[in-house]
Amino acid sequence: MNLGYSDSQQAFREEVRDWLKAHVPAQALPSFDTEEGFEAHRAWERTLAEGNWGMVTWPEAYGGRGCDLIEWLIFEEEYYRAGAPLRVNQNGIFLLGPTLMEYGTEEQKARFIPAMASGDEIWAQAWSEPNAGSDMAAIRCSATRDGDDFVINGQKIWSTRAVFADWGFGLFRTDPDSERHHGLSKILVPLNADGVTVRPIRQLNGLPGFAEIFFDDVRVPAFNVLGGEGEGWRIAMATAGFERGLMLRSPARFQQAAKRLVRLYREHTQDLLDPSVEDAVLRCYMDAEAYALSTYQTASKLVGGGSIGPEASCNKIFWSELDLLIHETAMKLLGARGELEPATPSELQELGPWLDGFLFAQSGPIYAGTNEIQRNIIAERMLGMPRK
Amino acid sequence: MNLGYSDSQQAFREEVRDWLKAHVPAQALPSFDTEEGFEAHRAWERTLAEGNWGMVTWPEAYGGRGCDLIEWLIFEEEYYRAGAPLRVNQNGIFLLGPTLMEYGTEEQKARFIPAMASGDEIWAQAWSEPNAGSDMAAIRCSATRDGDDFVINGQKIWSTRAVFADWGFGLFRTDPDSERHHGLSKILVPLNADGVTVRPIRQLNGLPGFAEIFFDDVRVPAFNVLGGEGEGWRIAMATAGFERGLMLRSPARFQQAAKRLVRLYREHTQDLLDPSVEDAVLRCYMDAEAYALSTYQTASKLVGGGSIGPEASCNKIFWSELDLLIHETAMKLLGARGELEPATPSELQELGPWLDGFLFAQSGPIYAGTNEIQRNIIAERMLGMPRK
Amino acid sequence: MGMDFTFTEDQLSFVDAVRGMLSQEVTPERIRARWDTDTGVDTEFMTQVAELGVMGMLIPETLGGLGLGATDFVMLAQACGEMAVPEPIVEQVLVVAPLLTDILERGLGGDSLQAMVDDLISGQMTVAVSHPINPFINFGDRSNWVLAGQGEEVCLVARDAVALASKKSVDPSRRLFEAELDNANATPLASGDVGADLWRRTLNRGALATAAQLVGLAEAMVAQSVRYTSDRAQFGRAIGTNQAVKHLLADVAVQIEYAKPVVYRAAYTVEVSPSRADFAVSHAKVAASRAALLAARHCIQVHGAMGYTWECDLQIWVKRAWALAREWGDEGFHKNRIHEWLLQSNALLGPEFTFGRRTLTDTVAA
Amino acid sequence: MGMDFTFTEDQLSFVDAVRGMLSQEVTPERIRARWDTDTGVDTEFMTQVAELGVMGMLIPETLGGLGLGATDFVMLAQACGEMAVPEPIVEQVLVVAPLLTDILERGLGGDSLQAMVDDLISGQMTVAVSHPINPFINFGDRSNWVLAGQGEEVCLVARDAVALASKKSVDPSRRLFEAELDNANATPLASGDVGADLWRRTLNRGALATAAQLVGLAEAMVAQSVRYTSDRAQFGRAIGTNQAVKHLLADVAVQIEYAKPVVYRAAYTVEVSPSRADFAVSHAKVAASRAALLAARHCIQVHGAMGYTWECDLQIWVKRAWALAREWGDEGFHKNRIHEWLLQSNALLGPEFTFGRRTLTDTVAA
Repeated sequence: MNLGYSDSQQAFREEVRDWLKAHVPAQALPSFDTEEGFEAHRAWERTLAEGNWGMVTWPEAYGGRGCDLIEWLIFEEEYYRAGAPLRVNQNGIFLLGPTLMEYGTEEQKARFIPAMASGDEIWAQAWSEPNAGSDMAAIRCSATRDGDDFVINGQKIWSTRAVFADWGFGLFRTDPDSERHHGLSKILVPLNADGVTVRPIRQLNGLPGFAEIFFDDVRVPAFNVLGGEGEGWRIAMATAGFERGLMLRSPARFQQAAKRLVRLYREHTQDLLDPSVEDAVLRCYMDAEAYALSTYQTASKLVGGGSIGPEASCNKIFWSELDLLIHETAMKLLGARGELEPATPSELQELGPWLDGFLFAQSGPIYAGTNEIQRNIIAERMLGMPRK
Repeated sequence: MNLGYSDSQQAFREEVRDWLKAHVPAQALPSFDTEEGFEAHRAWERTLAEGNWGMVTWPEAYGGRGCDLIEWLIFEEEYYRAGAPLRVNQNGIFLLGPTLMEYGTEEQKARFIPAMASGDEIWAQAWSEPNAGSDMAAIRCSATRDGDDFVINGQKIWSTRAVFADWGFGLFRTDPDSERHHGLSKILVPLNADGVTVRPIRQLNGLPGFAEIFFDDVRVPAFNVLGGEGEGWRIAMATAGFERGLMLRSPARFQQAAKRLVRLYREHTQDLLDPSVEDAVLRCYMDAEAYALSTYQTASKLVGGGSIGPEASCNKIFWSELDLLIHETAMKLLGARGELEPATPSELQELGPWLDGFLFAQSGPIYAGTNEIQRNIIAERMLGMPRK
Repeated sequence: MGMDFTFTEDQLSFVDAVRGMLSQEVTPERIRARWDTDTGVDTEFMTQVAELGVMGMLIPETLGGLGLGATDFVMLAQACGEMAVPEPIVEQVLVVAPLLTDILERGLGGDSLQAMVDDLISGQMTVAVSHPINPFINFGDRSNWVLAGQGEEVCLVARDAVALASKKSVDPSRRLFEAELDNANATPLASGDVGADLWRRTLNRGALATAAQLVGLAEAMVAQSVRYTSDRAQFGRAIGTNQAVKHLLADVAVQIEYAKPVVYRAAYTVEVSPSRADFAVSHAKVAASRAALLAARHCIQVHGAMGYTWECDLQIWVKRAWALAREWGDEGFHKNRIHEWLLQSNALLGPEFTFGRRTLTDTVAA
Repeated sequence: MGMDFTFTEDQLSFVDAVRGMLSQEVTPERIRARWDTDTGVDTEFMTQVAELGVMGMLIPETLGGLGLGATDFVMLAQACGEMAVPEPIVEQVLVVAPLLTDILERGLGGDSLQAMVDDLISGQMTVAVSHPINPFINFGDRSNWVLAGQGEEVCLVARDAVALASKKSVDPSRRLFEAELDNANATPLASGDVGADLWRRTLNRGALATAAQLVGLAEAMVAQSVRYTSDRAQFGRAIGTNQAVKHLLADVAVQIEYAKPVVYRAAYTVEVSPSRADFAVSHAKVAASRAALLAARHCIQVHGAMGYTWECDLQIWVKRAWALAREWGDEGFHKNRIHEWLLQSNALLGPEFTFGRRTLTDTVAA
């Protein structure tokens, strides 16, 4: 056990910090759930790619730096510390990219990875369907073989980024006689293809953070099937584990929010506060750090060649409840002014991005498998309790 | 709506207060889960009965005062305010007594009620069985008709007071071919009868607060069947409602504990307290009062001839969680000295009865239907959610 | 007359009648329609409500009202929360009207105030109250007059003498304005102890107004969630059959059930002894906020992704709850009032003081 | 060497070996048997543990020990919690031995202390520590010497000069004594900054000792509850099939999972930079207490009435958790240390300070 950074890790941190200091936009970008904001974030992805900072864990051949997970954590710490923009291409670089590298053919990699890395093609995910929310295996969207093509029909929902993105990926039923998790394939679909209709879904904040996608005889080449026909479920499961969670939910994000919460608390200690606030502030700071410690522990295990056990399923519940508590506590600190949507720079200065974060935090215990489902998984797979 | 007491209600309160002031033992009695304490509590029941304060809601003919529920609440407020002893005969006077008055024959009433009221016969309950905890209908203990008698065989468990009590009552299967809640009868059994073996069960505090009762060809006259053969379930359900809960869990009990908690808090505000403590103290005081308000509301409805809806099922969860919070908070206030079992008067003076109350509070969310079962009932019967 | 914690038949049937009207007139569709209007207010609807006699309920008969009390109105306030009524009916009836009445009864205001009372009874929102505890005035642009002031100062100000800056609330049904007063043009009505007392009573009525609505909001959220989870299937059966889903909603039901009598006790106390209402009102605000905020969270949760969308009507109730929990004193303010009271060495604690707080001669000993 | 948050193979296999021995030797039956003895201690068992080399693990080789650190021992402390070992092994190894070492290394004690070290290594509990934060000494009657003192004073006192009053703990495995010192017979060892530093390090080691055991206790309670609810049937099926039961235990599992790395970080900090360990240790104590107290509550709950009985072995773990959560600083003490630190205007907050807290030159700006 060595809980200190090596000289080269330190040097890496300083390199990241210096680069971000020079490149992070001084003004916060507009939300990427607006057209303007989406393009601004795409431009930021290009800037990152130009510095080879787009995805530091990727091999150098794809514009990465071949970093290990510890370096990834350091990168993220600096990224959040610098207040750099959210990653509009997270579906691509965190979710699809690693899958492509593992299961894609050389031709597929050559076709998709460079454009993904450069931000030229931004990806939406298309997992859920109207009747397959937490029950992913209930997929009904079909992709029927027709010569060298597949013809897609059906509907996806809750597709993040789909409103403005260029491409989407998801699971489709390529074997019409199959049931549940058999007969599914992972297919990549251009969202400007004939027969694709994207209907935005507005979130609680009024912006279209996700969409429904309707497929009406959408024709894609068989080239777009990833990892082989009928292999969709296996591929999805293989890449649904810890690393995906880690990429999407860096501890640094929560630690940075907890730090802002402590500062907000310091500014308000003279107010008539709800007496539960002090306790919540302490808890948030501690839990954010606990999440980081746990992540470093797991990352160390993986870097050392180990693998992750079923205890990783605790992760989702912990960060999503932490994120809620951080934002609920901030809202308590803001008191009666907390209901205000900051519209001017001075309001944003006074109120911070807390309301928006509070709204977003509501979705944490829901997406990627509700926390109720997660508790079942922990009880059954980690603790070994009886299913039925 | 009139949230004030009438002159006669006031006068009643003062009468109760005066009598209690003159009669409540200066020294706390030993626990009624010891032999010595049991007899001391029996003596207290006799004292109450002599003043006609044993059960003020009972008719005067049975030594009561014919009080309505509002007066009952006033009585209880004064009772807890005076720090009077716990009711060792609560199974009798709160649970069995009202059932006897409603379903008993005149002969049964004459036989059992006076001895119950005087404290000469203290009652144990015998509901649960080893494989029928929260699932009351799974009863297997049998009572087989044999001439003018029933012959009882089987086992009961979690029988409160059974270690020292004189009589027990419970449900027994009188129809051997019946299932679930059919074919059950409510039968009264003397615990000194041949074939009865009482095996004490010690609680967390080491004292035998309940017992197993083994019945081995125990013969009781058919006279001891209450409300008719096969009517057991119906009778049990009819008397399992609000009034029973009210009798057993007077709001005054929690209000008095919350008051002591506030005082304990005042004594410790200079300490390095867990910051959640202040919030918990406020919550305890408010919730105890909310429980009282809700009870007065329901009592008013009943006194006015109304009936209670399914919302009464919220009651159990609310008081049991409140009782836990009160005692957990007190234990936090006591800090490192809280683990001490007070053994001397000066330790009791310093630490109060909090540890014992904390241990007892652990059972609140479990007995009389676990809080998990209660939440199912609320969801299904009060909110109307689907069962399966 | 002895203790009686029930509503009268008259009270119950009046609520039923108004509630029926509200459920017809204030649908989610019409609430959303208001969002797209400049004013956010449906004036025809306000007239309808006025015609039922609601607006002047708490105004004394001598001033043209019905002369009823807060206990007559509290369930109606709850119903306004249940229907998520955007117009500030509850505030007009329970806050503005009694403040005007207080001023008139103390001889501090003249004919112009009586005219405002008349307008209010007819459903016009001529007067707004800008209490020091609230940073914003909801629908402040609708009024010709503002009752405002700092500290112990209570003034009447014409709208023209107030600079109103529009602010966007998370709840699109609300139209917030930050007011900057031109003190030179304000007519002082009261100050010192009198002013402080006016503001204190007003704060308690405001907090009661939000508490009652919060209970109604919570009830409506649970009802919608029960419907949604009974219909929506996942893994081959209604999601409402899951124990986890049931227990999330049962927990809210328990909080609501025990917030209601607390709110009713607060209404009674505001009506009968307004000068001793601080504890009862703060308790009500805390209990109702807790229930409504838990409802918001758990009901979003059981709606799954749907609960996170603009399209789902649940957001109407959820956002109102978030806003009202902070208005007229947030949890911090109200918990601190209770804390202050509980820490007094002569506070009358214990079961015998649930009502009235001074019921026996020897109470202080205890 | 770069960041590495894993234990070595050596550390893991040593823990496995000792853990195996403990699970053989410290069964619930044998723990209950100790309750009926005068001393509460199984001296043969202590000798066995000593023979494995456990007792002197943290004592420098120059003083006759193995010269290992807190990270080498922390999982063993956790295992002692898991097995609910009644003897104060963890405290002897992690608190008493390092304090003796601190004193000897500073040249504050002489041959008599070296003799105490030798006894400790052999499994004799010759020395007890009476730290100002603890009102009681567990097994205080076993020792010939007590390291005690108030404020910044650290003294060595012979048992004869200490009046020990026996106190009854809720946990029958514990044998508490309240100590009254005869100051005339106390040998002062340190005072001022040196004494304060000795007590502070000792407090941190004590809190770490309880935190590690609390995690083990919590794990054991969950494991017992999983077994019980998988076997026990109600309504025709195992009660562990109920979502509500599953979720009660899953919630505990999450807290345990995120307490563990916090406790290991605290062990590392105590080993590597004991003078900067306050935050890490207090965090560990709070996180471990939270997990263990939640475990106690939820595990009693899923055991139903059985969980409330003397007969059920669960009580052994539950009561230990209640006791250890308060020893060496309760939640109030440790949360207040964290609060004090967070409120400093120059506290180094943020993700880059998770480890070491001073990793870059320009950190204070942030």
